[in-house]
Amino acid sequence: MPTKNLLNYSYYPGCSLHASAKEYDESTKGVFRALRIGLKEVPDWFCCGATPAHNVDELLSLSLCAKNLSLADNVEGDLAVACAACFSRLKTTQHKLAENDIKRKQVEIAIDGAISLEKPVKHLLEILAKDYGLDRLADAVKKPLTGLKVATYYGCLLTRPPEVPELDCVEAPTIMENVIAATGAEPVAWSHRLECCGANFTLSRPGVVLNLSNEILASAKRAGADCIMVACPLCHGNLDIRQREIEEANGTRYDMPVFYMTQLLGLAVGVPAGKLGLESMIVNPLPLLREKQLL
Amino acid sequence: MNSTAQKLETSTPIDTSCYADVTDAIRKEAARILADGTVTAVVGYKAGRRAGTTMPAIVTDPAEAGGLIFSPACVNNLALYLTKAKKDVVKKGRIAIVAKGCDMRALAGLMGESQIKREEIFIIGVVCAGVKGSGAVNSEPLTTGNLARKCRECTVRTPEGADLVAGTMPSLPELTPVEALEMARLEAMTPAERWAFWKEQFSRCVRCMACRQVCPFCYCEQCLCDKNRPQAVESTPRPAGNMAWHIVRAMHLAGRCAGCAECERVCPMEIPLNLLNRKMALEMKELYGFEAGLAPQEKGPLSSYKEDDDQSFIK
Amino acid sequence: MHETKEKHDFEPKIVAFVCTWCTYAGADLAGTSRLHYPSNVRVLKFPCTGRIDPVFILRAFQRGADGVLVSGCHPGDCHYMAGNLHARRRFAAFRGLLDFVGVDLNRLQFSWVSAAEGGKWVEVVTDLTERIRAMGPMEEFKALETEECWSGELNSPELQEAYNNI
Amino acid sequence: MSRIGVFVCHCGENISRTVDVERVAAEIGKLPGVALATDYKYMCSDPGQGLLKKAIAEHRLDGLVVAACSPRMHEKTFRNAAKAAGLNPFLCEMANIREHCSWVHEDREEATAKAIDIVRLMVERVKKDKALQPITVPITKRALVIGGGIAGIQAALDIADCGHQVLLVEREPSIGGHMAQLSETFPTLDCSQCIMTPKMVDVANHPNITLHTWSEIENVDGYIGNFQVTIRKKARSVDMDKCTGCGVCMAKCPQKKIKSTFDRGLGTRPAIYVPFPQAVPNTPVIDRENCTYFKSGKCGVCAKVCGPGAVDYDQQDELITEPVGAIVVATGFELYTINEKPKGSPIKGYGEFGHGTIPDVIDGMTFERLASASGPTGGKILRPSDGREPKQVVFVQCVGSRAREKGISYCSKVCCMYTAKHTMLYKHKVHDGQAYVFFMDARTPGKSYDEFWRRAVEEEEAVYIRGMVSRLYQKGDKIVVMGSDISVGVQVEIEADLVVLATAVQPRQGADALAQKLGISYDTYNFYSEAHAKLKPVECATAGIYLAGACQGPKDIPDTVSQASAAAAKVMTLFSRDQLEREPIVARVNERNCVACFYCKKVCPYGAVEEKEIRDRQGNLVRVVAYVNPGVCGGCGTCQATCPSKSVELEGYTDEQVMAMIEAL
Amino acid sequence: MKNSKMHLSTETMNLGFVRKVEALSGSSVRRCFQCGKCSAGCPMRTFMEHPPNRIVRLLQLGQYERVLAGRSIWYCASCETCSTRCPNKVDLAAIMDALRKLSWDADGPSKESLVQLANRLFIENIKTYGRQYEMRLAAAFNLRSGKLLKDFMLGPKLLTKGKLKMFHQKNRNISEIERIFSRIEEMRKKGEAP
Repeated sequence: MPTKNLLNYSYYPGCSLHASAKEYDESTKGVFRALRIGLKEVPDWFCCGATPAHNVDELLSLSLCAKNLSLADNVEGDLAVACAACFSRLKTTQHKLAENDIKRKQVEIAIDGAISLEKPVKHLLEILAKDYGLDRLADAVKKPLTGLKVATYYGCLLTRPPEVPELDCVEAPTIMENVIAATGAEPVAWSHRLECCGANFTLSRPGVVLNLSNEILASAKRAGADCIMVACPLCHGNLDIRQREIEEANGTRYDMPVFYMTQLLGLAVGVPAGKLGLESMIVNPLPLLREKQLL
Repeated sequence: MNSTAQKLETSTPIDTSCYADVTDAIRKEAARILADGTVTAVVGYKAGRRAGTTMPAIVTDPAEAGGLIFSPACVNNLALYLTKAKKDVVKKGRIAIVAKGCDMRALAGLMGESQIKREEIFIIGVVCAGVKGSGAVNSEPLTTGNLARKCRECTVRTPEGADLVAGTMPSLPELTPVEALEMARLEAMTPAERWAFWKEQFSRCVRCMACRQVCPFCYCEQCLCDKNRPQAVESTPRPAGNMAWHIVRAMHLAGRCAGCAECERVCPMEIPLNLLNRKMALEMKELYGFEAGLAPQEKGPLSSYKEDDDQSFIK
Repeated sequence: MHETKEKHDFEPKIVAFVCTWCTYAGADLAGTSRLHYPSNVRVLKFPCTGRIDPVFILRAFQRGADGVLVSGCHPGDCHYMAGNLHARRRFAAFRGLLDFVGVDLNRLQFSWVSAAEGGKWVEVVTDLTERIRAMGPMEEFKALETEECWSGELNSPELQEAYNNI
Repeated sequence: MSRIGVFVCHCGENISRTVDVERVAAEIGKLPGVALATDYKYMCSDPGQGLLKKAIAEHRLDGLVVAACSPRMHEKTFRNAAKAAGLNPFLCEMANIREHCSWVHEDREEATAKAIDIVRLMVERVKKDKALQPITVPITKRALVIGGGIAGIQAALDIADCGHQVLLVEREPSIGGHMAQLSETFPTLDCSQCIMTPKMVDVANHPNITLHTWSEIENVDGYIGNFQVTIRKKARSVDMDKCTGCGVCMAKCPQKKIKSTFDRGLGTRPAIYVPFPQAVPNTPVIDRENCTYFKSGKCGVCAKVCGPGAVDYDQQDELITEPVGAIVVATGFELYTINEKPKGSPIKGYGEFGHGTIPDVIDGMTFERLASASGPTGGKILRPSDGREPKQVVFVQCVGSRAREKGISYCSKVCCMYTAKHTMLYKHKVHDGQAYVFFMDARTPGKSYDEFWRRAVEEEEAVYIRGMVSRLYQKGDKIVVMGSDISVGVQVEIEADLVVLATAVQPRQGADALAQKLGISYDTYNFYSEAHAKLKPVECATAGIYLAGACQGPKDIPDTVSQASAAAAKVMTLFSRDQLEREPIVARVNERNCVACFYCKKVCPYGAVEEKEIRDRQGNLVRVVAYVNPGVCGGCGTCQATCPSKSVELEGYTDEQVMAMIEAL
Repeated sequence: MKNSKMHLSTETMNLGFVRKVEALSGSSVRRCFQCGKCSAGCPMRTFMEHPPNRIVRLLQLGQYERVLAGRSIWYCASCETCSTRCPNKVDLAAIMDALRKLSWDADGPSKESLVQLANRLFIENIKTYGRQYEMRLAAAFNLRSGKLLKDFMLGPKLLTKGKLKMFHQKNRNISEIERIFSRIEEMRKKGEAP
């Protein structure tokens, strides 16, 4: 294939992907390589400020994101973002600064430079479903995930507020289902795919997380899902890392592997299992994958 | 203005040998249709009193048809004789008219405005390699140097829709589109510069009204600009009234003017009036895909509308 | 609560040509809703934007208007079915002409304001007034009014010679 | 020199609070041609008008300017006063210093200066005013009623009972509208069909009513007293004269599984059908989209079984043109759906309620069909999904209404009452069931309305929860309702068997298109606009067209019926005269100057311009000029703006009048 | 205070505070007509003493002490369910941000020190390292909150999974970050930024 057909993106992994979500980073790179999509990490990016920053200091949050956006300008291609929280912050920053001249001026002073809002910021889902295309994605599948029932979990930030991410319908999105269906897996219909997992309370108020995430796990189980698929390291942290705690606190047992979207995609498009960081998952997915003959 | 622009170009002679054939054909046809009663009069050109000039002629006797000519000096748009100069023409019957391509456009426009009926006229179309511009010496042959400005960008050298077309077109040398260049120069200016340009031009206007007199479309019995109850446009030649007069005139001709540029030719103060008309024609074409005078049309661009017309300028 | 009024060096004269069914009614609604806008505008009522002759706009500028607003019904809402649609073409052409003779089109605003859009009327009038205020007075036509004779040189050699020959 | 009288009104304090009216009068008094300038507290009051009349006589005034409110408000009042005092009414003008000045400006100095300007312009205009004589036009005493719901039926019956001919046009195969779909009506709980069907039969039997069902308005020309209406009679595929209404065709039609729109998709009907058994006329229509014969050319069963041979597959749409003098628009409403938003619509869907994908989440009208004795379940409340009787029913009010973010900010007016009614109907039918209602406010202003709602709460034990619902989702065979009770301040979760949404009342799709054909105005939601919110609530701004029912805004049945009768009364008032006086604001041609380019004819929206031949005494054609038929001219003035020589002038808005104002700027 | 009588007068209704909230959040407070849909869908409602709709109601009445006194605003998860579903487009999530900022700036009477502490540490971490290092963040939190043994069992597990980095490099852009912080501080000192 001529190289001009190849897609190329600049890449903002976000803090978690270099730490607790390193398997997300690893599998993302694997999938993109397999699909021949270029991914070049923005050098020296820093934290977007996540929820804590905008929670108490909007200007700081906007400034950090604006600075990252201007760093991203040095790398060719639309900006690919893996973490739903980073994606939400970067998009919100673009939206707010485009709309509000006062805030724009303040941020300009804070980062001591011009603000650039032109570069499209895209979540991996958008890249795979829209830029790359579902048909091409289906064609690229080497090992269909037939028989795997997946509960697709959007969490709260991927589609909200409606005017910002412009990713999909805010209340009835289908993009995750479409992507996973392209691999031959079966997305289940379930009720809690847009509920909040407790996200940033994981440190300060883990009790909250145990409560909210429990409902999500229960709903997925009720719907007959084999596993949950997420596109956000915070959701993953709460659903996977804290799953045992949740089970203990609620006296129940889920044993529900929680995959990053790219881990499942990686399996389907032929990324070697060893390069998907499956061993990093707290809830061991291997029994499930063996049972479904996906390994 | 015209002369300086023309000096830019080295003069190359233009082949006008066909004009003899054209003259011949006009004379024969005029004699025939007058003799057999097809028409009661022929409006054409005859030689002027000074050598190398021509003047409009109305011929009613087949014997006089031999006096009709066609030459690079036949600048007038004779369509005028079918509207307000009509009183010079015999009242009854069908009338024949000698028309260059550019004159044909005016005829088509007048038909669309119910001023003439196609069946009431007989059109002797003539092919035209161009006519002389203002400032040309009478004795000179037609060259790329003294060619009229409008002829440099002519697209209707062979008229269409005439009852008869006389002559065959010779090949022409490359011509500089002087007026188009001037348009581009003006469009590139800032509004303030354009204002200064037109202010200077219109300040020269003496309100002789020759532009109105010669225009085939200015056939109103009572011109809006001559009215005094109310007086919409000041009638004395002061800068304010001049500006208003030329704006109103261009507006009234928008979508109608066929581009014969007679107004510019007769202007004693050499105001480039056709630029205004040309601008309006361009607007009509860009906005509504309309070109005046290609064929008689029931409605013009400013007497019709479409639901989805451009309204990007409306808040 | 009254806001303190800002004083400006220049208060433009704005003339609005409006249709009676939509924009005039919309301006009435702004009144009944007690909305506020700058007092610079003078409203001239017409049955329809179709009645508004470009000559009026020209004359308004000549009579000292610094900005002109022409406003009527949205397409499809015309009380006379299509008057506004004819007006739309007429004014599109007229804008082109004014631009070509060098009038700054920022001084000439067209808008659709329906009988229900009191708020939009306020917005349109306020925006236009503020814009014109920032632009300053419309000097072009006023300057023409005061000029009496042609601006050509009076002491040209040709004239001098003609004078000497008298 | 003119002798103009100027009267500056205080309008109580409405004007004088911000405008120094005395100064306005004093300044205007200095203008040449002003014979009198004075101010008064209330010009529109009887003494105010008396002042004006007296001044006309005393000062021999030949022009008047009343500086007061908008001419849209009181121009008629003062022109009538002038007329009464012997002055031609068209020499009286209003200067709007209230809506356009005192109400919109705060600075007294600025407002006063502007008021002086406004009055000055008007004084200059009046100087150029000419006395005009009204135009009389004949009236066709025949009315058109558009829409055969309760509003249209009531208006048609009232007009017809008065002895005038009525054309009633209905888009559906039967008249009846939404009211025919309702089960029982609030606040009396009488059966809707029982009170509706007799009226429908009256319409069918009335000698003065011509009924056109399965028909739509194609085009409307003309003006008050003289409309020409083109009606498209859609091909029914059944000959109405031959059909006896025996119903055999419907019984034999092999295609029976088409969802019934009348039953909100709960029941089915054949391809040849009447919407409901009591339909008027009782003549079926073939749904060509679903008919096997029209789809494949095979079948033809209905034609074979029809005794009188009424089935006619070759029938074509038919256009008929009818003259009428007045039009009543009664096109009604439709309910908002929570589905995804239609393209180009400002309305957003309710994704949080499942976008209409949860089968047991229904709207109020669907509940009416469930509760109706003639409905698809025979009046039993059964869930659409599995036909089980729901024991926990949750009603949610204000779905779409009062939600500017969803595109509708108004209150739909009827939902509070019908939801209360639904809880009662439900309780009457399912004794062991429980109804819950999520609501924001109970809006029950109406005779016996609040009592009705209280009965639902106190006697029928409906649980009303003040608070809205955030989300609905299916959980097994239940629907989880996530709501809140703001009185207690807690979240409420109910696992319901059935959820009924009180969705917003909206104008009909295509209401704007019809308005454009009629030349009437409509608001941002496409509800038709009345000429005056308080004083002309049934008239359109376009003369001769009147409004009835929910096409103007959400309304319940009593309000609709009242308005329909009011519209009928307006029509009868119009028809009580043989001729109608029209304002002489029409275009006239100056034949001397007309050069017959006919640009006026090309642009006239009314086709009012004709070509007129001028002949000499011998009958020889001298010239042709334009002529404007004053009866047809609508008075827009587009001709004048287009005429190159200004040979056509719009009376009342002549160039002289306009220029006088511009010169005075 | 929670149940004490509310004396309403122009003096007791602090509308200046409300305007500040409106300016910071870019959302109207007046628009809310108390339908309660925000509270109905709020995942954190059970942890708050005031439901979200009451926060807006109290703001409408200018009762800022009552709003800031509770822990409600600190228990908002910023999931934006309320803003997304509000029929009146009241951006409650943004209003919550604004309230937290105002409370934070005033070193306010918050009853929720743990969330504040986590936020503070998080931001400090950015200032120091440019990026988040969860191990360090968690350790610091446990140290400062006195919950030394919190998540004691999780740590080693995560370490073996390679999820917690013990060592890390400083971001090369770190000086730039520090400058962003100091510029913002400077603007605030001059009163040019909120």
